This record gives sequence, structure tokens and C-alpha cells, in this order.
Amino acid sequence: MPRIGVFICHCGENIARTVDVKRVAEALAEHPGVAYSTDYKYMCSDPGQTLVKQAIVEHKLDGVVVAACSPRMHEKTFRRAASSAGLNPYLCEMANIREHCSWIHEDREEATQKAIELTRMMVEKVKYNAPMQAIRIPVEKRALVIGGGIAGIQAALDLADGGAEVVLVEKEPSIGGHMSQLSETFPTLDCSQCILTPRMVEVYQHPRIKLLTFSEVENVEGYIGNFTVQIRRKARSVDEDLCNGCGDCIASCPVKKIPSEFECGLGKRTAIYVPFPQAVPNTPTLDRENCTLFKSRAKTGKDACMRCQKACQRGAINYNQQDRIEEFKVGAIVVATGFQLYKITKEQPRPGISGYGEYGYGTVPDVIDGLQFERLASASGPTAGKILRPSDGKEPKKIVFLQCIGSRDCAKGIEYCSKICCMYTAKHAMLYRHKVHGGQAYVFYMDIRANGKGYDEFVRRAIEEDGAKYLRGRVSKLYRDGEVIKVHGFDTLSSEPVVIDADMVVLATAMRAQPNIEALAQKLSVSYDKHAFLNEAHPKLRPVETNTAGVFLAGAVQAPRDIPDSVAMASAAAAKVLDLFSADELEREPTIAKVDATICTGCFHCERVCPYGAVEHKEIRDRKGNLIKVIADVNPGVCQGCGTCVATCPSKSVELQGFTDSQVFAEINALMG
Amino acid sequence: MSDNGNKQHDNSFEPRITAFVCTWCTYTGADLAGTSRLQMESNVRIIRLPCTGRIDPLFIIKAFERGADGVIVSGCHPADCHYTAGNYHARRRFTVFRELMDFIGIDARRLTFSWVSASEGTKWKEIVDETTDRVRALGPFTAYHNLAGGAEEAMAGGVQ
Amino acid sequence: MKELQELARKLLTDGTVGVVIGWEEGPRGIRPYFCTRPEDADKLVFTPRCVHNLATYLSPRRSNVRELGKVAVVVKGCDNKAVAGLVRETQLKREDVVVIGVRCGGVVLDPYGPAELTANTVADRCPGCDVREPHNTDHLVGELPPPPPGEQRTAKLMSELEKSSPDQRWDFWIEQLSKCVRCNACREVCPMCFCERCLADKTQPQWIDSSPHPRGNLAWHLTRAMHQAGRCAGCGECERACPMDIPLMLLNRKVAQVVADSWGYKSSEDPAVAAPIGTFNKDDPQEFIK
Amino acid sequence: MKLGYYPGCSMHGTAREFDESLQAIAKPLGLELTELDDWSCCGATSAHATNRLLGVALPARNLALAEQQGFKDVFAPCAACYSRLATARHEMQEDAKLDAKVKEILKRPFSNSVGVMNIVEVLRGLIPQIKEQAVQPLSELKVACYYGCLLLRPAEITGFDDAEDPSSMEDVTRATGATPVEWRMRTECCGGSFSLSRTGSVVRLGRAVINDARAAGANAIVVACPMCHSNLDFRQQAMGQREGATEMPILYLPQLVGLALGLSPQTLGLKRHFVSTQPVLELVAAGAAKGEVK
Amino acid sequence: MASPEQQETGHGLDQHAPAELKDEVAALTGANPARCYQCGKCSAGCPMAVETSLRPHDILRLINMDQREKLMENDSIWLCLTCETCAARCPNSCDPARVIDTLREMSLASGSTAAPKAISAFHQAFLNQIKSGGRLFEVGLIANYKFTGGALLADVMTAPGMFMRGKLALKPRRIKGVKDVRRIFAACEAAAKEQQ
Repeated sequence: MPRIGVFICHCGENIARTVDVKRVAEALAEHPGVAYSTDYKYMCSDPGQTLVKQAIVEHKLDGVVVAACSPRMHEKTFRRAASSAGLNPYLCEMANIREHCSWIHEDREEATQKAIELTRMMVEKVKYNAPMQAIRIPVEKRALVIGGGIAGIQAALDLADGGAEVVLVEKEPSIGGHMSQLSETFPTLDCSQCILTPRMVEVYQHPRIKLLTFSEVENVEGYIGNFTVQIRRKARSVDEDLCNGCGDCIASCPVKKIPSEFECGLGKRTAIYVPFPQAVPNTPTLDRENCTLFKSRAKTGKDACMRCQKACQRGAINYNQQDRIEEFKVGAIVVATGFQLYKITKEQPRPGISGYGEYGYGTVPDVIDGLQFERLASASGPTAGKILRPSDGKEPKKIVFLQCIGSRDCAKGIEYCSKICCMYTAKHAMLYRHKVHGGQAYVFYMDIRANGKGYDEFVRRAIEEDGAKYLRGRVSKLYRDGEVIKVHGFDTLSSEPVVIDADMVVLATAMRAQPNIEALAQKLSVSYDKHAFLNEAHPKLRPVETNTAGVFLAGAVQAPRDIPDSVAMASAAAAKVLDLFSADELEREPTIAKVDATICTGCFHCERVCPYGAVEHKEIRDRKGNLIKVIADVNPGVCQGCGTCVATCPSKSVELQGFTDSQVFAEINALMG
Repeated sequence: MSDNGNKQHDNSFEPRITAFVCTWCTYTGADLAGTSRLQMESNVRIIRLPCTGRIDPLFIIKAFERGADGVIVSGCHPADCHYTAGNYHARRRFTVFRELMDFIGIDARRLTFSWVSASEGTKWKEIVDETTDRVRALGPFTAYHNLAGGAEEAMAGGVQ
Repeated sequence: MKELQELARKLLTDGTVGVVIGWEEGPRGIRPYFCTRPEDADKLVFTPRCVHNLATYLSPRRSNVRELGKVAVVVKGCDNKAVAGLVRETQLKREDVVVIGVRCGGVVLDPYGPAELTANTVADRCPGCDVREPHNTDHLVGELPPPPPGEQRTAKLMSELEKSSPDQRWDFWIEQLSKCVRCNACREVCPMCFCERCLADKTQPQWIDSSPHPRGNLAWHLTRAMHQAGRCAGCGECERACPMDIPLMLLNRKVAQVVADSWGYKSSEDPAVAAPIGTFNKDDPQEFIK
Repeated sequence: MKLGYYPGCSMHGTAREFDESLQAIAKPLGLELTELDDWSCCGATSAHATNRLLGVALPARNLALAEQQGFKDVFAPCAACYSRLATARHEMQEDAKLDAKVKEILKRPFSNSVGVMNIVEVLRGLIPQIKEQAVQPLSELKVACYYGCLLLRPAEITGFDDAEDPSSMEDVTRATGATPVEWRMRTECCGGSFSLSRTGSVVRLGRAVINDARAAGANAIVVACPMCHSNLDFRQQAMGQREGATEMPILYLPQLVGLALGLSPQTLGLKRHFVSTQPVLELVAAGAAKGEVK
Repeated sequence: MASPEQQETGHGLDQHAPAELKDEVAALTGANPARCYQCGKCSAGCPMAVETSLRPHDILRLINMDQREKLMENDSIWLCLTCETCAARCPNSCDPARVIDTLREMSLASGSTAAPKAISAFHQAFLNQIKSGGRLFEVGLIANYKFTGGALLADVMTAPGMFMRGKLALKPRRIKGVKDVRRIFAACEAAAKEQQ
């Protein structure tokens, strides 16, 4: 006869108000197999847990049912309590008489009856519970970091310094991300390059970091501690081992008029190029789209030009290089793919988002976006740090900054706040004033969101010391009028319509999720919101984890983030990974499928339905080694415990531990008994 | 449709309904219904399973055998399965099973299949109330339970 | 007939196979015949009374058959679907068996009954048969006879049943299934029932009451029909073998119909065709789900 | 193309030349206009500005008539009428309660099945015919296409062109051989509905429009709305007095098309304008002359 | 941030208008004033902003602050040209144009006299014309308007051009369905009364 202990929780008044807990305890005491039954005000409290532990010992219990809240709430708590009293934790179950009973019923009689039945049901189940051990799986102590922006760099360095192997994948030819394009950074106005480039070099030289630029994640398989990732190394047409970064090829390239992505179209580059002087690695990349040789190959099938090859003494140029796939085993993945900027153009990349016709859909040449302004303000930029109009190279005497372009604009399809625009606009207003003496900056804003250390002081400085005129209101329309841009706004504070004849307009455009980030998210089976920002596991308590164990988030891939936030997230993610790597093995709930070799006929229905490919073929041989049969075998590391195989198996030769047929059978009988 | 409380007290019959639900979506949705204090019919007893993929037609047969008047099967919406595909397999399985039950002469209205996500506490309440009302209106399902049985009579208590 | 015998003799003589499983004239009618010697090959016959689905002897449960050496089996198109099924479910390696297909004009209900094929004697699966000439076989013998006479009775019965009320259906089935004595002939004869230990024999827990009572019978036949979903070859052996004349094919056909209507699957002679249970489409029909 | 024709009140009065020119170009372009029998006023601004229900019910009556008289589309050349008819159609689709209420008031069968088309939309559809029929390339003519408000806004109701960056009127203009100038004010309001009641505002707003057109080098402004026309044409004197600038002829879009088709100024009602259209006619002639030289 | 669907209360003609002005307006327009975050984009584009004391965003603000009288007694709502620029550019689809239409209607119903004489007189005259003939008879309109006190119109009368150019029909046309039209007027005016 089993000896099961039953513990009915009042949950203060939450359960006791509608459920007659005493009666439940009494009813269960009568139930066959129950050796001890009691009720208590707060089972999850220390005295409550002690009560359970003592009972286990005193009454030699071989099973425990706690009738309280949802198992999702406290199953772990009570299983821990049980095991500390020497009972196998998996012999402890919970009956949910709060969420599923006391909270949803008013009639005390009904609720009490239901509580009794639910508890009985679990008692019957527990009779068939078997002691189980948590599953231990080995951890591959190498991490994949996707994205080589500041977040990815920080995560990679923290991980590597923490002793983990790191594979850092960047889709562009160089790491550095958006931060490498910035001139100076708020709120301290220190030069972005000066603080970033050393970190980039550190990554490059770190013995434990394998840096794969111009590469993308092709495929991800496996599970926490044991991922297998395939990385596509895009053909660079330059042998990274042979190249010494002398730049002769670049000098030799005849195609010099390609708008530079790094300079946001404000500068030009060659067909074989490094995006910017401090690029890491400084190995050039051949842009086959624009290369004379590849163009003529496409047209005539013949190779033309080939100057870069001739120019290269090391023979590093390889026009026939192909994409190749490299495979790595990693234990954890940090996603730090960052963001892209919203563009106000008529054509938009995703439905639901629209452009700004009232601002000319981006056809007015001297209306630029914030990142372009960064390039103009950057000492290493196309104008060597001078603020000049793209149209005629003149210095703008009047400049207007518009905030919330795309952000907080439901009509354009983005209702969220991009978080960084208030700050970088203030920075821009300052930089402008520092570079164009006697110039006047106007800022149209809706609210100033400067909620960071030193942030508000920074904005105040832009207003008080650098004389930026802040007008509270959105601009209705702007258009080119001869030399100037007419900006029609309204200052809601002075309640006056305002028209400014600006020489230049800078749009603080919204931060958006990267293009087709959804594809990557699906490969990682991480969910994303309607704007394609990846979802964290919990908005407050698990901000850098995802719902896929072993996959973490850092930076603007999760939501608009500034540099300090991104770096903080990156370090947090790295810490999480290192924590994961701190043990040689992972513990997992033993809720997995097990095959009964004696009766399995090897029809492999289970294999067909298994979502994880956890079912393997196993040969059964007699002593002489003759093959008797081939049967199914479940890889405990891969099985996630959905139990689809069990319901599919015709002969019930596979069982799901923790939810066995006997347990479910007992539950059904108990309910209807 | 009767909301909670105003039950058809004129007939004393209260159906017994077993619900087989997945732990990730529907069970969590039912928890949400609880935390949101959504009052609902008290006739449903939930049996928690990892995934609808785990739910075997035998469960339903057994439930009816032992005298259930109605059965609910519920899990994650398509594409939301915690195990990516369990619900898709379940959907095929129950497509056949439901037709078969109907063909055998078991009133399909005693069976409810639904997708209830972790955030659909209200939908769960509706499923529970609707099913209860429907089955209550159909009356007790004794036909199956009363079939002459064999060895099981002995263990009618449900304890082996 | 000669063609078949010659082929069998050749296969046995040159040692390609150790046994040819076919049919022979027995005292009371046609019966399965395990031909192991070339000189016996002339005993092999194929007539409208060759009802048995010999694929069932390929099931792993019949390990004793395999002891006779490599097997050649004579199949009608319908039987061949079972062969495909066994291969599909890895119970049989296609290369381990020589499949001899016979062109078929339909068979009678009862191998021991009247020999001549008429609308009254024709087996239910034959009218409207789409595999009178088997596919994916190693050898194909015989001339293609005219199509079978008559029409499917089960189909008629099924639609009538569907028209009637749930209660009427219930009464019909309870009456039928109450007859079941749980002799398991249906299971034994079925080529697709190859489990080492049938679920119905499982006692911990005992999902299906094993003694012949209506309640357990219902559970058993429901479960068996479910297990046949997308697997049943439609050979009708279960119904023929049933000593109590329970119209078991009604259930199998119903399931086959659902499978066809829902996912456009028809039992196939090609092992490569994926079975409908164990696969899915993201946009499968789901009207019945709230 | 067969269309139910809803002229609207002004087409029979102040905007007579709009109607005349439209009728004149209809035949050569293969446009068949059947006037809606017993149509009534759309209520214009006055109705919807004071009583929303009325602002919907009045146009709805005409839509209902069109439906009864078997038209698939109603063509309302007057931008204001177009706006009212289209708005009524839209609001009844969006708002079930309103729909029911209005139908109850109309006391006639109505399933809101009739589409509403404006002059620009229609002529844009006829661009091939215009090119084909054009005998006088207006090559010397630079015009400013003026959309005003009611043609384009609100976008979810009109929707035939981009509300902020429209191009349809320019497309039609190009088809006539004339050159549309690039200018700013083409979608700004001219003050239309205050034409009689708050002339001050109208003069201020209208002047801005004309000045911008002039600055952009236009020889004329092309409009599709009788209210815009009466403001810019009839009130131009008032604006001019304060500006002392040269006059700016205001043409209706069909008048421009008519010129390209070689129709006489008379038929096109070009003599009915307050601001003389003579300069335009001279430029047309100049263009023709050049054409012959070539 | 709640989606507009969630927030929009039922559309027009609700029999029981809710207490607060913003709810009332929401019910009558289908647009939700509460979504206005005072960015002023409407006022920035409003052609009348230089002439009115209350600009579109002020009006939305006062609605959200439940300042009924301030709104009804101000002539700004009567100076709207209904050019729809505000509605077209509002980031939150508050549809100021429609909202202002509604306010005018409410103001009339409340018997406010805030409307500039010229404008209300014009609207009155205009509608009278339609009521009597089914269509607008401009000469009639002008006469009627002058009669109701719109002096401004003198210039049109004295503009000899109008007649010379045959731009003013002299005989009023009356349509067959004029009764029909009058019934519509009656019904709508009745409904308007019900509103208050």
C-alpha cells in the first residue's frame, strides 16, 4: 500500500475563501493510499515547507501531493522541499485548486467538491510516479556571437576574457557596426572611433575569439549546450591569409565612383575596398556587383581589368573564390545583430509602414538623416568634419533638426519611441554649433526623453550654452524653395505657427529591426514582436534571455538601445553564457521518452512525428551478433519531451517519463471513479 | 448561453467533463483565467499534458468509458506549439478520430477541440462555458458507460 | 497460369528464392501455398478464388517463413499495397523479397465458396478497382481480364449509415460489435498488424478490456480503426476472417474516406509515398477546432 | 466609357464653362455622359459643417438615384461635389449605424454600390485618347497644376493619387503637350468654402497660390474645382490690387485638354473668365506656329 | 499603447452620448481625441492657424480637458475651411477636421451664438436654397444671404461680370424630387435635435 502525503494550502484566503480546505483534507485522509493529509495557511512559506518535510520523514511518505496554486508557480519549490527531506523530487505533484478552482468559482460547495476531485486525481497519479534523476548533458564551452557591432564586440570580449571560446560572425566586411560611423558620442562627446577601434583590434587579436567577417549564419541545429551552427563565408575574392592589407589593390582599382555604404552615400569607394580606414580586419573585399571583371564575365564571359590581381604582390586576389560553409559546435548563442534606420522614401520595405510625402519622400537633397550628419561631423568623414550641404558644399547657416521621424507615428506605422533620437539630436545641435560659428540650430521635438546619467544635463547644455532653439511641435511640411528649405512647423509652447528658411534639415529617423531578421529568428526559434524586434524571455526579470534555452540577446536587436544599454546587455548576456559554461554538464527535467526495446517493432512512426529528430535507429543482436531487429531509440539529449511519439506508437512501446500511460490512465479513472 | 451562476437549476443534471490540455498554452491560459478571476462553470476537470501531441485517442475513449459526458482537447494554436509540431500531428489524429466517433454514433457535440493560447484566458472561459452548456443540454452520456464491461468492473474505483 | 508456374520454377531452380508464396487448389477450395521445390511449381494457380492477401506472410511476426530462405510472393494489386506498407514501415526490405504481380479481374468473397465471379459473388473491394495491374513489382504475369462485375456494397451501406441518426448508428455498431468474441482473427490475418505485442494485450495499464464484452470490444475496434488510418491496404481480409461476420471494412473504409477527403491521401503501391499520419501540412483543414 | 454625370449646382451657374468645356471634349474622347435624372445638391460644406447626417444624406440621395438609374459609377467633375459624394459613400461603408439611419431617411432602395469618380481620375484614364486626338501641341504653355484640398484629402476616401505627392494632373497636362511646372502650393487650400463669407482669408490664401505659380514660371494655373476657380479667377483682382502683379489665367483642366484638341475658345467658355485667357491663347497659337515650322 | 481599434468607441449617432466631451466626440466621430499627444502637426499645416485663436491641437486639448464652453463659445471652430490637411497629417488619426465638424454641430445644437454672423448666415442661406429648390440657385442664395445679413456679398452683386459672363442663372430651377429633399432635411434636423 502506497503511503502518500496530501497537503492542502489555504493560500491565505485565496483558496480557503471559496474552498472548504478542512473538508478537502478530511476527504483525502479517507482516500486509499493516503497516509497523511493536512491543511495549512501558506504551504509555500518556510513553516509550510517544513511541515511537508517533517511529514515525509515522520510518516515515511513515498509520495506527496500539494493542493495549492498552479504547478507553474510552485512545483519546483515543493519538489525541492521533498528532495531535501530525502524523497525523490519527482514523487511530488501539485493539484491546482487555486487558478483552476477557488479563483474561478463562487459556489463553495461546487468548489470544494472540485478541489477534492482534483486532489484525488493527483494522488492517483502519484501512485504511478517513478523516481527520476534530472538529465545531465555535456556543455560545449564555445559561444557564437552574431553581429560585430558594439554589443557583439562587448559580448565576445567578455566571453573570451572569461575563458570561453568565441565565434564572432559579422555579415559586413568589417566589425564595428553603426558605432564606427558615429562622430562623437553623448553625453560625454568623446570620439566614437577613439573608444571603439581599440576594442575592435582587441577582438581581432584575442586568442580565444575566431572572427568571421563577411559571413552569415546559414543554419542552426541542436539545443542548449550542444548547438551545431553552419556559417556561410561569403566569397571575398581576397585570400585573408595571404593579404597583408597593404592596399595596393585598392589604389589600382579603376572603379572609384561607388557610393560608400559606410559614408551613407556621402562619400565614394572603389570596387575592391575596405569600408573605412580602421576596418577590422583590414582585408579588402571585392564588390562583385560593381567590379569591371565580374561585369564583363556576366556579359561576355571573359575576364577584364584584373588590375588588382596584378597590383597584389602576395597573389591574394582570387576571382574564383566561392562561398563556403563552415560548421561549429557551440553551447550558447548571443544575438547582437543590431538595427537599421528608417527611411522616409515612398517605397517601404515592409507593409504597414509608409514614408513622408509631406517631407518630399527624401527627394530634397539637403534633407539628410542623423547617420549622414554623423558622417559630416566625423573628422574621418567625407568632409573631414566640416558641416557642408550635399547639394552645393556650402556651410548651412540655419539648420533644422526634426525629431520623431517615423518614431511615435502610428500613421506611418511605427508607434514606438526610438529612444536615442532626443540625445543624438541634442548632440548634433551642439556639434553643429561647435563647427559652424554663428550658425543657428532649431530642433522640432515632441517630448525630450533624456533619462540617463548625465543625459538631461546634456540636453540643457545644448539649449543653454550652444543656443539651440527647441520648438515643441511636429513639422507639417517642408519643401525646397530656391536656395532654402521651407520648414512649416508650429511651436505649441508659444502657440505660434513657425516657418523657417533652413539651409539644411536633419531627420532623426526611427530605429527599425534589421531586414529579414525574421529568418534568423526562425532559425533560432526565437519569437519576435510585430516590428520584428526579438522577444526577451521576460521584460523585467529575464531581459537578455529568450524562450529558447541557450540563446541570448544583446543590443538593438531586442528594442531601440543606445550604446551604454547595448554594452550593458552584452555584458549581461556574456555573464549568462559564462554561468551556463561554469558547469561541465547541464541539468534538464527528465521528462523524456524511453523506448521498451523488448516490444518495439521498429515501425518508426515515432521517428516520423518527432519534431527534434531525437529518435535514432538501434540494432538489437543476439549473443552471436546476428541482427535480430532494428528498433527506435530516443536520444535523451535531443528529446524535449512532447510525447507525440507516445501517442503515435501503435504498440505503446515508448513511454514519456512523468506523463506515462499508467499515470494518465490513473488520472482519468480517478476523475470518473 | 448561460453565463456562470445562472445554471439551469430546473434539471439537476450536471455534466462531468474531462479536459486534456497542453501545459504550455492552454493550461497556462487556464491559469490566466484564474489569475484574472474569470468565473466559469465548475464541471471541467483538467488533465495536464506536455503537448497535444501526447494526447492519445485512448484517453478520450477511456474517459467516455468511465462516464465522462463530454471531453475537451485543447492546445497551442498552429505555429505556436512549444515543441514546434506536436499540435499539427494531433490535429491530423483528431480529424480522423472525431469522424470515427461520429460514425460509431457518439454525438460529436460531446467533443470540443480548441486552440487556446497562454494569453487567451477569456477564450478558455468561453470554451468551458460553451461546452458545459452544450453537454448539459445533450443530457448524460450513459450509453457508453452502461455497456456491459468485463474485468474493469472490478476496478471501477480506478485503483489497481 | 503457365507463365506464373514457369517463373516460379525458374526462381526456385536458379536459387533466387527459397520459397514462392502463392495459391493452390485445396480439397475445399483455393488456399495459400508455400512452394519450395521447382517440381511443385505447377501446383501454383491464380483464379478469381485467390482471395488471400499473401503479403501477411511477409510480416516480421512470421519469422518462420523467412527461415525458408529468400521469399517470392504472388500479389494482386490490392495485396501489393500491403507489401508497400510493410516496406514503408521498415518491416521489410524491398530487396529481400521478389514480388510477382498478377493481373487481376477481381476475386470472389470466399475462397471456399462458388468459383464463378458474378455481381453477387464478387469481393467488395474489387468493383472499381484501380490496381488490376500491380505496379512496382519485380515480375508481372497473366493477361489483364475484364474489370470486375457488380458494385461495392460497403460503400452503399456506409452512406446509408451516415444518413441515419447518431443513435441509430450507435445501436447498429453495438449490435455488431457485441458479436465480437475477441478471437483476434482480424488482427492475425492483417498484414499491417505486425506489432510484437499488441496494445490490446497490454495490461499495465489495460487500455482495452481484453474479455469479449461490448465496452472492450468497442474500444478495441475503434483503436484498431485508428491504427489503420492511412495504413490499411483495403484488402478486406479482416472482414473475411471474422467468424462473427462483423462488417469491419465499414470502419476501415470510413477512416480511408476521411483520410482521402482531408489530406487527399489514397493507399498506395509505392513505399516512397508518405503516410498521412506522421506527416502534416501547416494549413491542414481544421474546421472542427475552435 | 459610359458614366452617370453629376454636374452639381455650380456647373449650371458660376462654373458654366467647366461644364461646357467638359461636354465639348467628351465626344472626341469617347466619353459618354448621361446626366443623373433629378439630381439634387450635395449640400457642399454648409451641410456637413453644420449637420453631419445631412452632409451624408444629401449626397446619398444622388448615389441612390444613380444606383436606381443603373449606373456603376457617378462622375462628379466638381471637386467639392466629388468630395461630398465620395465621403458619403465611404462613411456609410465604415459606419453601420449611420448607414442604417441614412437608408431609413432616404426611403428608397440603396445598397451603396455606386463608385464615385472625379475629373482628374477620368481624364487620366483617357490620356491615350487625348494624345491621339491632340491636334495642337501646347508646347509653349507652362501650367501649374493645382489640386487644392478636396480632390486628394482625405486619402482613405479619394485614394486615386498620392495625397502628398500627386502626379495625375501633371500626367494629363503632359498629354496635352503643355509643360507642368514644379511648384509648392499645388495641394494647399485656397480658402474655397469662405469665398463669400470670409473674403479676407480667401484673398490671403489665394494670393499665396498665385504668387508661387508665378514664381515657378507658369503661364496659367489649371484647376479641377469651381470653388478654386471662382476664388483664383474672380478674386484675383482683389489679390492683384494688393500685389500689383500681372494677371494669372485660371483654366479648368477640360479647357486645357480642349485647347489641345483644337476646340475653339468659345466652345470651351474661355471668354467667361474674369482674368483674360488671351495670353494663353497666344501661347497656344505660338506653339502651333512653331509646330508648322517643324 | 492601446490600438485604435480597442480605443475607438462606436461611430456616430449613439443615442446615449457619454458624459465626458472626449467620449462624446469619440462616439460621434469614430476618431479618438485621447490619442492626441499635442504634437501640433495639425496646426503647423492649418491654413487658418494665423487667423484663429484656437488651433486644431488646442481644440483637441480642450476636448480632452472637457472644456465644453470654451470650445462652443469660440469662433475658431467656425473658421475651419475643412481642407482636411490636419486629418491627412495627424500621426494618431485623430481626424481634427471631422472633430471640428462635430463641434460645430454640437455648438449649433447648444444654441451657441459664437458662429461669425457672416458664416452662419451663409450656411443658413445656402441650405435654405437647397431646401426650397433641391439645388442651389446662386442669385437666390445671394439675395437670401444679403437678407440674412451677409453684407460682404455686395461685391459679387456689383460684379457686373457675373451676369455679363452668363455665370448667374436668373430663373431658379426646382427639381421634381424637391419634396424628397425637404423630407431629408426634416429628418436630419429632427435627428440633430435628438442629439442634445
